[in-house]
Amino acid sequence: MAKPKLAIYWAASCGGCDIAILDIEGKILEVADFFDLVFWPCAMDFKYDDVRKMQDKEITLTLFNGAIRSDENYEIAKLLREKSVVLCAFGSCASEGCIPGLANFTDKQTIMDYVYKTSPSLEPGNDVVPQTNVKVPEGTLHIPNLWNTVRTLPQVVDVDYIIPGCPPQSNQIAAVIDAVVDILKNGKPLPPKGTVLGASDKCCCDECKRQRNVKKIKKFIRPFEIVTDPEICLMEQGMVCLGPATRSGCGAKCVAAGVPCRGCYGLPSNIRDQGASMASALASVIDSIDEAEVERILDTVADPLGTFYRFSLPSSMLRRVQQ
Amino acid sequence: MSFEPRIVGFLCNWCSYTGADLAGTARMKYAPNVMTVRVMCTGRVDPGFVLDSFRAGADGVLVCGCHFGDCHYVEGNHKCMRRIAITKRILKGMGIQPERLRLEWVSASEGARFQEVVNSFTEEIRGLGPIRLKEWAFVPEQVEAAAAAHGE
Amino acid sequence: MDKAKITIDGQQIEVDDGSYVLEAAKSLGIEIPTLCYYPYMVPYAACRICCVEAHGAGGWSKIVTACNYPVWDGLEIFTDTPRVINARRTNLEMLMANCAPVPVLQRLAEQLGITEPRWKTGSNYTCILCGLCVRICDEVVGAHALAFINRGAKRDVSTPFQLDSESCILCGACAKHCPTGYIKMEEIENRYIVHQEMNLSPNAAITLPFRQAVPNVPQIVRENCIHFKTGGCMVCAKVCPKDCIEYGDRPNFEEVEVGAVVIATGFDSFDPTPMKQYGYGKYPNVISSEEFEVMNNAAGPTGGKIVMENGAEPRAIAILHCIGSRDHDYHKYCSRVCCMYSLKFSHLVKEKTSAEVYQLYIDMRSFGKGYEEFYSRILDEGVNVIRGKAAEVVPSGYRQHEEGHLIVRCEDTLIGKYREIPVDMVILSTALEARRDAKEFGRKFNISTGADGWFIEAHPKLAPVSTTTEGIFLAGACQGAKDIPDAVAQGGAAAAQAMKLMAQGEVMMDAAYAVIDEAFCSGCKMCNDMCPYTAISFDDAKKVSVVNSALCKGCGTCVAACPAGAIMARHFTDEQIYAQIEGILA
Amino acid sequence: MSTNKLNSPAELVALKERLEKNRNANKTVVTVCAGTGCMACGCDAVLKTFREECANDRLENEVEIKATGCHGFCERGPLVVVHPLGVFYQRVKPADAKLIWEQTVKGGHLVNKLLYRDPQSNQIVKNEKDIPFYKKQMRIIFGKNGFMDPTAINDYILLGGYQALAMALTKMTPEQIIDEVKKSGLRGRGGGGFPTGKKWATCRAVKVEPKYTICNADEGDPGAFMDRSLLEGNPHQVIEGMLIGAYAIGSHEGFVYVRNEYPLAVKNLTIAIKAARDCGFLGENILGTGFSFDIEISRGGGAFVCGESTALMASLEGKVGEPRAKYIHTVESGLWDKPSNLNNVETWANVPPIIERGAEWFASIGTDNSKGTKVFALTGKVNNTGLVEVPMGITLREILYDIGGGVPRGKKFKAVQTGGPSGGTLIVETAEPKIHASMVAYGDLRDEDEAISLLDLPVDFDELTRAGSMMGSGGMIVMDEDSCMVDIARYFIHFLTEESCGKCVPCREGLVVMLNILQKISEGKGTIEDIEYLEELSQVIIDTSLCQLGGSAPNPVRSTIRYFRQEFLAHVIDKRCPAGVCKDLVSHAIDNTCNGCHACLKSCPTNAIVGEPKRLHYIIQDKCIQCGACYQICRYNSIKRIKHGEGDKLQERARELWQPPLKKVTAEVA
Repeated sequence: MAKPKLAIYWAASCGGCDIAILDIEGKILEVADFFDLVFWPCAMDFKYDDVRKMQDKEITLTLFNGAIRSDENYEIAKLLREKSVVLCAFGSCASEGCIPGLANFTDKQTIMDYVYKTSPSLEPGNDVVPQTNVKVPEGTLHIPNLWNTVRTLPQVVDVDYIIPGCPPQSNQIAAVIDAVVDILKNGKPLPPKGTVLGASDKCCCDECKRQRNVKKIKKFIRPFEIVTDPEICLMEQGMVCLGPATRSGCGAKCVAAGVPCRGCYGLPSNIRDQGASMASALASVIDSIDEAEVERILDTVADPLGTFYRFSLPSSMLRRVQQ
Repeated sequence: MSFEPRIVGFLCNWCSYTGADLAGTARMKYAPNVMTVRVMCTGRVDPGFVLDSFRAGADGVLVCGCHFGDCHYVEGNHKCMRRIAITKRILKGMGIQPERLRLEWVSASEGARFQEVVNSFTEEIRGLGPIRLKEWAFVPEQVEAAAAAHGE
Repeated sequence: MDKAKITIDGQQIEVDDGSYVLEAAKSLGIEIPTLCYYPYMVPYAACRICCVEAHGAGGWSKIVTACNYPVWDGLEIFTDTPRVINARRTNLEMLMANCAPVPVLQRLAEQLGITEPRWKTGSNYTCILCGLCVRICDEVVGAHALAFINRGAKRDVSTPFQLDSESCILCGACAKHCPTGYIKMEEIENRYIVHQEMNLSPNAAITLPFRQAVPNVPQIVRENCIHFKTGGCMVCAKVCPKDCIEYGDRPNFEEVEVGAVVIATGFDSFDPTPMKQYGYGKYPNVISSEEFEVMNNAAGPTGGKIVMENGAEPRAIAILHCIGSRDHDYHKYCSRVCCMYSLKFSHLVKEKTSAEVYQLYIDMRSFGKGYEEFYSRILDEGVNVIRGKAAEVVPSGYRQHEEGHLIVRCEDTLIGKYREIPVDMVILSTALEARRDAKEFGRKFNISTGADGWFIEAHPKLAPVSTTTEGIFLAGACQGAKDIPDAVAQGGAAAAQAMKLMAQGEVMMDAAYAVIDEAFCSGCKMCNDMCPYTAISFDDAKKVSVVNSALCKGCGTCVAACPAGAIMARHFTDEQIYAQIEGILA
Repeated sequence: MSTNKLNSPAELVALKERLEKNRNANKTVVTVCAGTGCMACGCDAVLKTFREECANDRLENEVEIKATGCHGFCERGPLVVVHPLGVFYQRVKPADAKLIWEQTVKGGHLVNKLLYRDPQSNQIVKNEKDIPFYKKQMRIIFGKNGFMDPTAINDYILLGGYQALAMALTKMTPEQIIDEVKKSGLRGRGGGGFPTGKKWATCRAVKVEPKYTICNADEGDPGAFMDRSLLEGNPHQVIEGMLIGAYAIGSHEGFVYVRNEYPLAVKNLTIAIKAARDCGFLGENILGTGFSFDIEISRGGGAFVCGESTALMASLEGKVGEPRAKYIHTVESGLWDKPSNLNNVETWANVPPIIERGAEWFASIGTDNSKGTKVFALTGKVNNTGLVEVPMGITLREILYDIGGGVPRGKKFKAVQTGGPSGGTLIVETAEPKIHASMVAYGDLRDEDEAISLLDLPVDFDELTRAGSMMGSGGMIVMDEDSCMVDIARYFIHFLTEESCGKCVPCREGLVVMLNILQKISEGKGTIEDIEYLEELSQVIIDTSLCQLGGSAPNPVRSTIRYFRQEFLAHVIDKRCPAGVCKDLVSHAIDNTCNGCHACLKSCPTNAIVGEPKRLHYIIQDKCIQCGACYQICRYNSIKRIKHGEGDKLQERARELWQPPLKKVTAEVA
């Protein structure tokens, strides 16, 4: 029997997800052994054309990481959707926008201006700005167009499963691979479409070892402002910890290290907007019934939107800022 | 035709909803722009509801509850007050005027006040104009057309 | 202890060896006069009035002081020999020669047959230096705030350095035991009318908590008790023949589990001090209705006599209605009971004094059963009723003899004339208002208060004793101003409601309540403190929060607070509301 | 001073022997009395001069200069005795010290002008013991004073000190000691005269620990200073007495309650206690016998009442010095409610001689019920004032004339007051008629009014008490004809009123009443009833007072009325003060014997006396305040004290009779 084909792709992402795949250590050999790796631009030299030449649904499984923010990202997403039986949004960028998605707080023009014209690291007077089409003697050079709004993979193509995390934890990847192998080898049924793999339905607090109690907050503080108590819930110590509004699966490693959760595993199944949910919870535990004081306390939250929507802006209810 | 704002109103069951009822039974005329969602308490109003209303096309959101101290659930309105405060910050960050979200205390006996609140809020939203969320939905055709244009 | 047989004036008695002659004589009914003896202190033997003649074997005899002469077997005592009498008389005369004619000496002089001391030295001390004050402060109270100063004829009783003592605990024991009145408690409230402090009894350390207390046993008031200030005294324990005094007793807090609570916390009386125009707190003879009640009480400070500040009977009294009631600046509501109690006051005044009574009212609201009849009776008794709210009370100071009297200014609306009524005393019929801690108290039971502070009933007509919290009922004036019959009726109704719950044995629940989905709850405890009804608790075994649906009122605050969306408000689920939003904006 | 601790009686004996061996019997020792009396006369400067001279001449090794305790003859201070010659110098000035140094110490000659001259025989007396003042004395207690430096324990040991203690601790049981003291007949010298041995025996019998031994050095009687002198001059003898007493009663803690007005006594006693401790006489395991005892000094504030035992103990406890009833004796329940044996300084000082020389020897001195000697502080109108130690039973005559040297200025003895303020005044002689003329008219004759002279009264506890006075602490104030008995009574009652603690009514109020009455009498406003009142009040105060201070307070009044009733009657009936003291009853006037010497004029504080020199002087009656200054100064007896208001009459007459003085007028006065 021919080996099942595996494709791994990165769109707008940092590459961390690919490294996370390699982080499964010995298991990678098992993967190589079991799968026929047909497409992994990060690791090996493949051409888009090779994929285009494939039959529809020839690839058994595609792990797609990275957000969609250019014509190229979109084109390959569509291509892999066509060629794959199962398309997995792999990692936070693909599933909810992640850090690249923070671009939705601004627009393309501002970004281009900053990067190519006003950034302090540029030589003054620089006006070389990339163009999508540049005519040169040899012909026209084409650069894929950057979108004004970052999209998530599920927003642009049909996605079968989601593996959250920035990046997904190696042990979770290994577990997913084991499950896939199990399905393929033993003919187990597939989980229902849309299932979040490599994570649980509960939130980060489920895995957090810290003691939790009544939360009453008079002032929000940032991690560098205090030496944290290693035993007590960070939120009770006044930090904005997104743990309660974040899917569990990561093992609550950041929190164990004394750094509040930033929410990379995305929103749990039951809620619609991670940022709004967190904001609501946070507002609930503010210890004041005086409006002016509440405002004063809220002023102590640094960059509320960036905090609440760090990973989920493109997939949030409003998706991007309105000008 | 002039702009008719669409406003979602979250009214608490015990005070404001009854107040609205009173306004109605008292034959007080007020702007029809507010479409009400009854909740048991303003404490039930999740910021998500507000954001979702704007997503769904509302031009303004009005939340009405009992006066402080009168809450049927003791202090649900205090919690609401805090949540609305943070929601306004989110709206502001998202580029939506926070004035489009208003929190008002209307007791069961304040039909007149309800009338006044609805009317003034409607007028305010009318002044602010409609909002249309830009690039909210992903429209493949638009993207592809643009790509084609670039690809020349 | 060894016993000693002694003879006193020919009577034999057997007493404990080493006890004192005075006690032995007392038990025989022989009264030996003394000025410095107090049973709970070490005998001091300073006054020498208690001297007696002691005879022993061998025919010797001498004068000894009975208070501190220890008995021994075979002792013979004579208390009335000429030598003894002479010694007592002369000693008393010596005292009288130097002291003011204080009653205690006069009485003793009479007893010993002295009409006038043979000598007078010209000094006129009130203090007889019996030392009771110093010793009681030292031995019994333990405050050690008093001592003798100087010596000899200049001896005096004083605090250290004759300054205000820091050790003094103001117990007053010295003043109480001073037989001559030399020591006085500085009287701050030397008045007949006790303003502010509505005490029915002086602040004794052992007292009944209040009249008709159940159980009707005295208790020690720690704040007033010397023992709890200095560790001394304990005289009550020595006096009590049944050993009932227990200093270790403390108030106990007992937790009782109940299914229903009837709240009957009553009302506060309106403080008329802010209403400057009536001069309450400024003119001593302007008193509140509650103070009048205290004064009228037969067990009160005046013994039920209606008197002015200076103790004289008033010649005219004005009773001003609606003080704080029906007043836009204070309480808009009618306090309902004032008209009738004001009428009662005028009846009492008429009964006890010959004073003229003026009632100044807005509307006479005598609506109850038999009330109007009482009003008529008051009118027949010659009470002047003036329709018109009093404008102000001013002192009458035009002429010397009018000093201390008051003038009430008002408009008599029935005759349309401005009037000035001279009176001696003004009674302000103050409003009933919600207790100042009602709001805080209500929070404990999750019941709300209205704008006036009264507790809100579930429905004014259909559920007048119930509250929005299941099982909590209201009775009496905590729900609104009402008079005794109404309060009693409401109390009965509240009790019946509570009984109903108990009789049913089960509780009907509202369908709208919150549920936590264990699968999604990860125990962040965000919601636990959120619930005003403490319906949410934490299941330590499962590490999830759970909602007690019987306690939940379905407000949904926790639902909005749950960041994981694990809580669902039945009938108001997220899906339902989002669907509504979607629907209305479609 | 030895810092070597003595661990056995044998070591004490050895030390004494060593000291004796080292002593050069022929070494010249100059002793200077450094008692308070001499100190007041300037003995410090004398001592300094001697030391300087000694240093100048580099004779430190040959001559010893010693500051000793009181010699008793305070009248003649500062006193210097040069041993071994035994020459006694008196009233030595610093300049005289130089003379003595040159003449006597270095030259061996006498300095005649500084020797004592007997006023009676006009003979010069060389040695101390030959002076009449000392001749009749028997100095058991004060004997060592003149030979030792009170701050040098070795001096005391050399003089046989602490031998009695060693004997008591090693050769006697406590019972034997008590027995010995009982046999000796020693009675408390503080005033009460309670048998000391009996007191010790009672205290020993009480089975409560700890027991306290207390020395009462709160000497409050005006004029008495024997305790002071003893503590200043020979503190070791008191310490030794206390040690023996403590051993006898089984006590291990002792206190000396001394008034803070005695700084030198406190100082010397402190030094002595430290020295005794260093030598092993105080502290743990005394002289290796296993007996432990230590003494603490407590300084009193000087209240008269604190000399009373219970008040003293209250004061020791840190409370107000107030007596309490003594129905339970202090030997059973005293200081801190523990058995406490309190004796007076002089009593304690008597103990070592008794132990050392035996009860028989002590009992051989004195009368039947009063054994041993008694120290009196002889003051007042007598030539030789000072401390005199005499055997019990000596007559007043011997004390007053032989030792005291009679009344100055040829006045007559009138009375002697013994026992301090609470003591009585005894008639000695009187210039007044024995029975007042008016008394017959009132039919008020009493037994006591029989005129008696008590000059031959043997002085002991019982005789004095019988005569209406008491031994007291030993104050003896001599009064001459110029003393008014009403005034004396008033003075003492006033003192007692001031010093009464004020606790009990009779003492506090009764004395005020008495004082009031006496005041009235001395102002001439008294009545016959007032005298009766005084007697009645006296009886009740004595009967009912809480403590002995009150119980003896009326003594001055009782005894003066008893012996000088006529003088009281003169005040109340004639409105006349026979002694001319009571200012309201007397006028001063100058009679014709005045020779215009001008002395009185200069002495008058109010310039009431006028007159040209050598002319008759005249007292302006309105200006005279009857202070008596002129009376005291007049050498010609020309100032007369007469009945009030009669001054001008006398002076008118004097003016008529007066003649200019002859050239030599002084002859007739002498």
